Amino acid sequence: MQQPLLEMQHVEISYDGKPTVFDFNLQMELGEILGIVGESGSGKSTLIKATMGLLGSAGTVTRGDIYVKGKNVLDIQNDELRQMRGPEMGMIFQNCGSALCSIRTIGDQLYESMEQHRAIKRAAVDLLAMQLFEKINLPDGERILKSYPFELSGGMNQRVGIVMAMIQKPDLLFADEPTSALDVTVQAQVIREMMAMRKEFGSGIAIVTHNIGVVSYMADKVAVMHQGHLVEYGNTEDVINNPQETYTRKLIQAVPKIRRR
Amino acid sequence: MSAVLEVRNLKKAYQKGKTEIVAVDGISFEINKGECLGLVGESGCGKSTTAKLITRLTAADEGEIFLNGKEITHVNTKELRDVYKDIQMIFQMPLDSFNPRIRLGESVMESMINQGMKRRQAKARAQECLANCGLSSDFADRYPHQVSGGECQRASIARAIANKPSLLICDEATSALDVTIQSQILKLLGQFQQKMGMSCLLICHDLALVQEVCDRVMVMFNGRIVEEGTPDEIIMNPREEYTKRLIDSVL
Amino acid sequence: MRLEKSITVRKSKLHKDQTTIKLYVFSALVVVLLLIAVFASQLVPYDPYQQDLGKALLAPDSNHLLGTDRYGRDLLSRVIMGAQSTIFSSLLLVAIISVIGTSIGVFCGYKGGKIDSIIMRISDVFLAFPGMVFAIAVAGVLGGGIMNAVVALACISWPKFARLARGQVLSIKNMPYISAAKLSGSKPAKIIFKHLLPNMMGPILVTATLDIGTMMMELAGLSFLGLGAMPPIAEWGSMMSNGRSMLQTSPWVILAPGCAIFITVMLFNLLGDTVRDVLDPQTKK
Amino acid sequence: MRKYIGKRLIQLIPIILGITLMSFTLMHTATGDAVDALYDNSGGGVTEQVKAEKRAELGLDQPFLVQYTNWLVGIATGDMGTSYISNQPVFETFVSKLPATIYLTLTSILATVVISIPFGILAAVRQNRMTDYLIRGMSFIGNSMPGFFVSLLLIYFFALKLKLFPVMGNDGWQSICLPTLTLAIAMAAKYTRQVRATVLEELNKDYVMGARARGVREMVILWSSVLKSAMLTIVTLLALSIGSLLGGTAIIESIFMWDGVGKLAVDSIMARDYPMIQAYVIWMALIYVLVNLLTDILYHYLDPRIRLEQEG
Amino acid sequence: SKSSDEKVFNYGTVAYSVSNSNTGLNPHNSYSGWSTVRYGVGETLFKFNEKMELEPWLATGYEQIDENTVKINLRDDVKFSNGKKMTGESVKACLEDLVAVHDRAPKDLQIKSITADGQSVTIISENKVPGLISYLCDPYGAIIDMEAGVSANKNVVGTGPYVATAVSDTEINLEANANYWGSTPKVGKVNVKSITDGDTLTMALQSGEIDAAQGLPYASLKLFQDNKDYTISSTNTSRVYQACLNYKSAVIQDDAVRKAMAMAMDKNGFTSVLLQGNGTPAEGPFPSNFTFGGDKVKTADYDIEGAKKVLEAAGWVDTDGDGIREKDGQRLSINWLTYTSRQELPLLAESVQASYKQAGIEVIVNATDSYKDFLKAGNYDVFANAFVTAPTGDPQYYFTTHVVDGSDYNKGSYHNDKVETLVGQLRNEFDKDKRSDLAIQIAQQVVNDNAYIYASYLKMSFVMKKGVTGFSAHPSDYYEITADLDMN
Ligand SMILES: Nc1ncnc2c1ncn2[C@@H]1O[C@H](COP(=O)(O)OP(=O)(O)OP(=O)(O)O)[C@@H](O)[C@H]1O
Ligand SMILES: Nc1ncnc2c1ncn2[C@@H]1O[C@H](COP(=O)(O)OP(=O)(O)OP(=O)(O)O)[C@@H](O)[C@H]1O
Ligand SMILES: [Mg+2]
Ligand SMILES: [Mg+2]
Repeated sequence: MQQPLLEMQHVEISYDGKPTVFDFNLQMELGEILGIVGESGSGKSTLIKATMGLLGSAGTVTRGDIYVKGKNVLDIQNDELRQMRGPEMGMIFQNCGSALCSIRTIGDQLYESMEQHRAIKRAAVDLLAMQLFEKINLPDGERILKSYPFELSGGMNQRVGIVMAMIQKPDLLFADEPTSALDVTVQAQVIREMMAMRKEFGSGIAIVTHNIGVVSYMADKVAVMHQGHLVEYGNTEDVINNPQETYTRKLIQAVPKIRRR
Repeated sequence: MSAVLEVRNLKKAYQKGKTEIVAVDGISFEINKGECLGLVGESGCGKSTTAKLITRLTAADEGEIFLNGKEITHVNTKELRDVYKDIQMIFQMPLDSFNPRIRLGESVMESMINQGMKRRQAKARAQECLANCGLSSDFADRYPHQVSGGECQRASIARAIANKPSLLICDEATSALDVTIQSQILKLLGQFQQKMGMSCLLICHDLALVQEVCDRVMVMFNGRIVEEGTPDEIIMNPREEYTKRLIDSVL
Repeated sequence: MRLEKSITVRKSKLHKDQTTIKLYVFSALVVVLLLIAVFASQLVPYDPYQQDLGKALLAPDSNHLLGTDRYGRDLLSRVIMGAQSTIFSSLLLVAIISVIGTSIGVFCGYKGGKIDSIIMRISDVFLAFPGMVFAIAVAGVLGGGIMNAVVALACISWPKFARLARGQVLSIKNMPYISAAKLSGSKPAKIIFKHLLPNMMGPILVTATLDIGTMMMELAGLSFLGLGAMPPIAEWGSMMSNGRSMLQTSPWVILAPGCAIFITVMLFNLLGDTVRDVLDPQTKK
Repeated sequence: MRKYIGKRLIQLIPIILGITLMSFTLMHTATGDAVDALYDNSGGGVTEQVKAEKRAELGLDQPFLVQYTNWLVGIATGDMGTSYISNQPVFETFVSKLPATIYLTLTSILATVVISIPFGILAAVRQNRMTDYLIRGMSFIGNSMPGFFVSLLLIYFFALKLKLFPVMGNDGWQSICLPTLTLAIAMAAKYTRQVRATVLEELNKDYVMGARARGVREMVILWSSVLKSAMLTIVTLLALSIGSLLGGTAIIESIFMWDGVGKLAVDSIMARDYPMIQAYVIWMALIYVLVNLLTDILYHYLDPRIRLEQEG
Repeated sequence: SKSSDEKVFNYGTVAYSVSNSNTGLNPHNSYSGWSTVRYGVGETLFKFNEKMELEPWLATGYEQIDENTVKINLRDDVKFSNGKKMTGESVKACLEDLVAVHDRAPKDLQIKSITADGQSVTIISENKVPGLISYLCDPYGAIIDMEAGVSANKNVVGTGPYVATAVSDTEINLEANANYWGSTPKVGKVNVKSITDGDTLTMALQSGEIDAAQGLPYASLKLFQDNKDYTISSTNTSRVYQACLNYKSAVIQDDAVRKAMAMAMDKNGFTSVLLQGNGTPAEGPFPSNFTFGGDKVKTADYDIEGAKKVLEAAGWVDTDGDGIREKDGQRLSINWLTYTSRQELPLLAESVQASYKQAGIEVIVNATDSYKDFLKAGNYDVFANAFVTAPTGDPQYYFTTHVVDGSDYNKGSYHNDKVETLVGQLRNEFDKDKRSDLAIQIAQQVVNDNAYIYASYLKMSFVMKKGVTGFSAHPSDYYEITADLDMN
């Protein structure tokens, strides 16, 4: 029997003693793509941060357990968790620009995070990164690598963040609104690249997005969140075509549709 | 129809070492009263830079900007403050645009207090704006790092509309919002547009959204405006190669 | 499927509002210290200036809790009395230089351009100018006295804060939230006070509180130029330097004012840290 | 860059002119007479006539602007004059004292950095825990002890009791240890706190979370990102310290009989030895301008958002 | 025991420094002669004994030919350290250079001409100079070989037991002079180290880095006093701590105030407690080593009550109850100017401040090393300083610099007709006893006028490791390292 890639059991997360996410249960298999949609402020980022162990001092998982590849990430040692971050579970931030150190070049930071997990040459990292940049329509990779985050546009920073997470080929990739700052052409490329990664390496991807189009295009399963609760969970088609909850229905109705001809 | 904003031949280049990056390359356009102008284009094509140039947060290398017929390209800091009564902007990165040491409510109130409004009044108005954007009153007492990305963006919108500007520049203002909230906000902006004749420059990636709310749309590529027209014209009948690609990519 | 395990319950890291408690405690202690300084003459067990050569250099005992100095004066009384001149003059000095220096630094950093260059070069001149020459000149023109010492030190110490503040401003002033404040129509003054200063206060506050100790020493050091405290004024820095040769024979003479300085420096630093924490929302509720 | 450096070096000229004129003016108008000082020194009786002759010999009877101009002309022709007290050439005397001061400056800055950065980071990482309180406590002690007291304690324990180092003098590496430590303790006390404060500030920033999410080691985050950001403040302060250290520390120099420029400067100032004072003033101006130039360049490397060109 | 070559004597002193103007060994420059003589490199023609009486040194004696002429006979066995013989010619050359380049000597000696004849020199002076021979004992009179001249590092060739191998502003390295005319030096090498900080000096002695120290702080002396590992050699010197009263100040002009001030100074407390016994209460300007010093001059005893009465009688009363007396609306407050580079002076100031307060006099102390600026500005009532009153063993120097009209150190503008006449007589008197007599009279008058208040004489101490011998403090403060120095 294969171990699930991610398993959340009765997870409750509190900020300053105030619960924000309630009794959350979820399971993800290897190679699965999970779309997480929901109201803003419903706790999507919080769940991801909790799994990555990045809640900081304000937030705590007050109940429940989170298993990544069978390991309870809430209980393991700091360094073990660190080693998992990157190659085993990666994360694309909602706001990649500020998740980068503003006074070091992109190339430096990229190399640094690679080098922490395997012995690798700088040139090799640069090459890998440039290939990835190319794939998501970020030409002039050399300039990007030499740039500081503040010298790039919002979308460029976002893509840098995407590359930083994907370059490690993590088994489990969390993408927190990875494409909301990107124009649609790039968005399509990024999504294609993620799908390719799943195909090639069998990564599981949990993607948070407000774009129902993206969800229906790529996700196998969908989780809908509302005010800290998981209100609906199921196969993408089922949920989108046949929403059960009122909130889900509202959500799907509100999606603007492009009219072509 | 009178133009609220008129931009002529605006240019901006950034210096990076020895190479020069032309972010905005001689663009001209105007926005009429009560109009919503969409600005779409690939990431890094110069949209945010355009927004920053119009608001004079970055100095332009060349070109002129007229607000209500008055040239504002070279006005001094004092006059600029008057300009800001009319122009407001929603920043692309909401979190960074809030002072980390000031509560959200306070930040929203700032512009009103600057216009001479009483604190109590400003506070009430701030609450109202936040509520309009779907944030309950306790968010006013939170610090930027204590809210989610979407909540921060909503606070940023609340801040921008608090002063009822005649021109609002939205730099990807709704990209981090779920569609229910997004439609709520757009409805709100629509109201402003109708009631007060507010104009809007909507920088956006979501073509469907553009089609829904904009009166006119411009497509920007490599610092230039390559195509302009009503959304339906552009989407149903794109002329430029890039625009075609853009539309085809919509999922 | 894995078996359902029992649910783990973890304790929430409930942050008690420690900073506020600390703020109260340290403020209270500082107030006590200031009260001691203000009411020093009422609190002293003996006349701090009363010499009794017959009782010179007595080790601490029940009569003289901190012992006596070489003139037979009660050290406890002198340390208490010394709080006045020492704390007030160094506080005043630090207040002057940090306020003036920071203002100039912020102005230059914010404004930039020619004015910045010119003022920074002037601050270079002051920084580079040997303090001794300046102090002697002040002594020559204005005469001795603690206030003149404060003036002399203030003249040569403000550039430190100016540079520090300028560096901070340069790194903050391009943040988007400053742009946002400009867009809100805030006047430069408001931007500076509300947005720049609170975000750059950390290092400045730390430097200023640390400087209280340094300035005590510098003020004492100037007394040999005829600036600063003159005998028989009890002033901690001079008490220490006057007692230095007794370190091996009568250590209490130097330890008593030394401990007083230590306690004061520590209190003000702790208070400074706490104020910094209060200003920092990340450590607050 | 080269242009910028050139520009800054040219700015040196007005600074040196300004600062020397200022010291000249102050010393001449606000203080006593050099010849009086010269003869009063050890209590000998000299007639007014002898003094007047001496004044004429030194050119001190002329209006002070003339004196200043003469001095400037001397400098331009490479002559800094002779000391009033020792009658030795100023330039050579001054330069002969520099190596000791520079040596001590380098070692003590090094020691300061080596002590304060790890301790500051440690205190920040362990905020409000035992280690933090301990480190801060030590820094308060270091900050509240006058230099002479620290040096006496160090001499007492390390030279007298443990016999590890000599009490004073300048021969061999052992003799630099105590003066270095004395200076480093006071400075490290400050820097430790500064490092702690700035690191704390940085640790709260989002990019730290970003790096953690990529599995970067905590140590690496601290050293390569956090510290680099924190350096901005530290470099500013270090520059000031280097400046004042290169000006010599009279007290430490006389306690350890470390023959540097600090004591020379104080002696010259007390004796109103104008040529020597001017040499000292020039040296200080040089140092500060160069150190500031270096800091500004360093600023640019530490924080690329700060543009050099804006400042020139 | 070690042979003399192996013996190295390390000597730490606070007295050798640039700020004392005595660096280098060229006696013809400023005060460097003190170093020449102190460290055994040079010797003068005559010297003082323990009682400050003249004795021949490089000379064998002198004859006063007439009032303006003196003939000095030289020893025949003296060689400079370079082996050259000291002759009348070499002494003449040396003295001629002295009066040509030195700043004080020409005025002191008033030499018109010098003639050399074999092993004798004859000096003819401009005016009558009764103290000529004493002046020649001043270290500037050290005889050096002018042919060898002065080296770049300010080294000279002298006749003393030691030869300098290296001279710098902070250290002098000496080696025994193989050509020394007297007894062979017992120590092979001597290093004189300038250690200006008292505590460093103390600890250097404790750690054994130096074998002897001069100028230890009083507080440190205690550490060595009852310690069998060290010996101390002390003597009274003519360095006196004195307060010069400023007659330009209205308050000071009041005789009663000066009198009260003299009576209210606790000299005993000052010397016994504050100087920890390392000083002697002073009456007049000269200590008891001199025939004209010590208790030959009488002053009022320490008497606070008496001082109060004097002030009371003169109309100074405390009307407002603040403990300070007033008269005609004038507060009895005096400005006490002094400096800190002599450790005793601030102590004196603070001690006086307390005892005067008891008598109802307020003292505002200004202890500053830039005291010269304040002296020049003139806004002070008392200037307290330290002064070597009889560097040449003769009283005239002190009086001509301190008490006569317009003299250099008469900072307080003291004037007394009687004193003027007496000093005039002293200038022209050759007879030793009569000179002593005059000196006593003048000093007594000065003390009676309370123009100067003498607090204490400095007791100078050398502290040395046990086993160091032949190293003792001399009242003149001229002689430190001699051929007798030995280490066992
Ligand atoms: N401060 C800066 N220094 C140097 N180059 C900059 C700077 N700001 C922006 N640029 C460059 O200018 C170009 C346009 O940037 P801009 O932020 O306007 O893009 P954008 O259209 O808003 O993109 P996005 O949709 O990704 O936000 C980009 O190539 C960017 O790298
Ligand atoms: N540090 C914090 N302290 C207190 N409350 C917080 C903190 N961070 C987040 N919250 C609150 O927790 C809730 C969940 O936040 P989270 O960031 O997970 O939302 P989200 O689902 O990612 O929303 P969005 O789509 O807007 O990013 C929000 O209501 C937010 O206000
Ligand atoms: Mg989120
Ligand atoms: Mg943008």
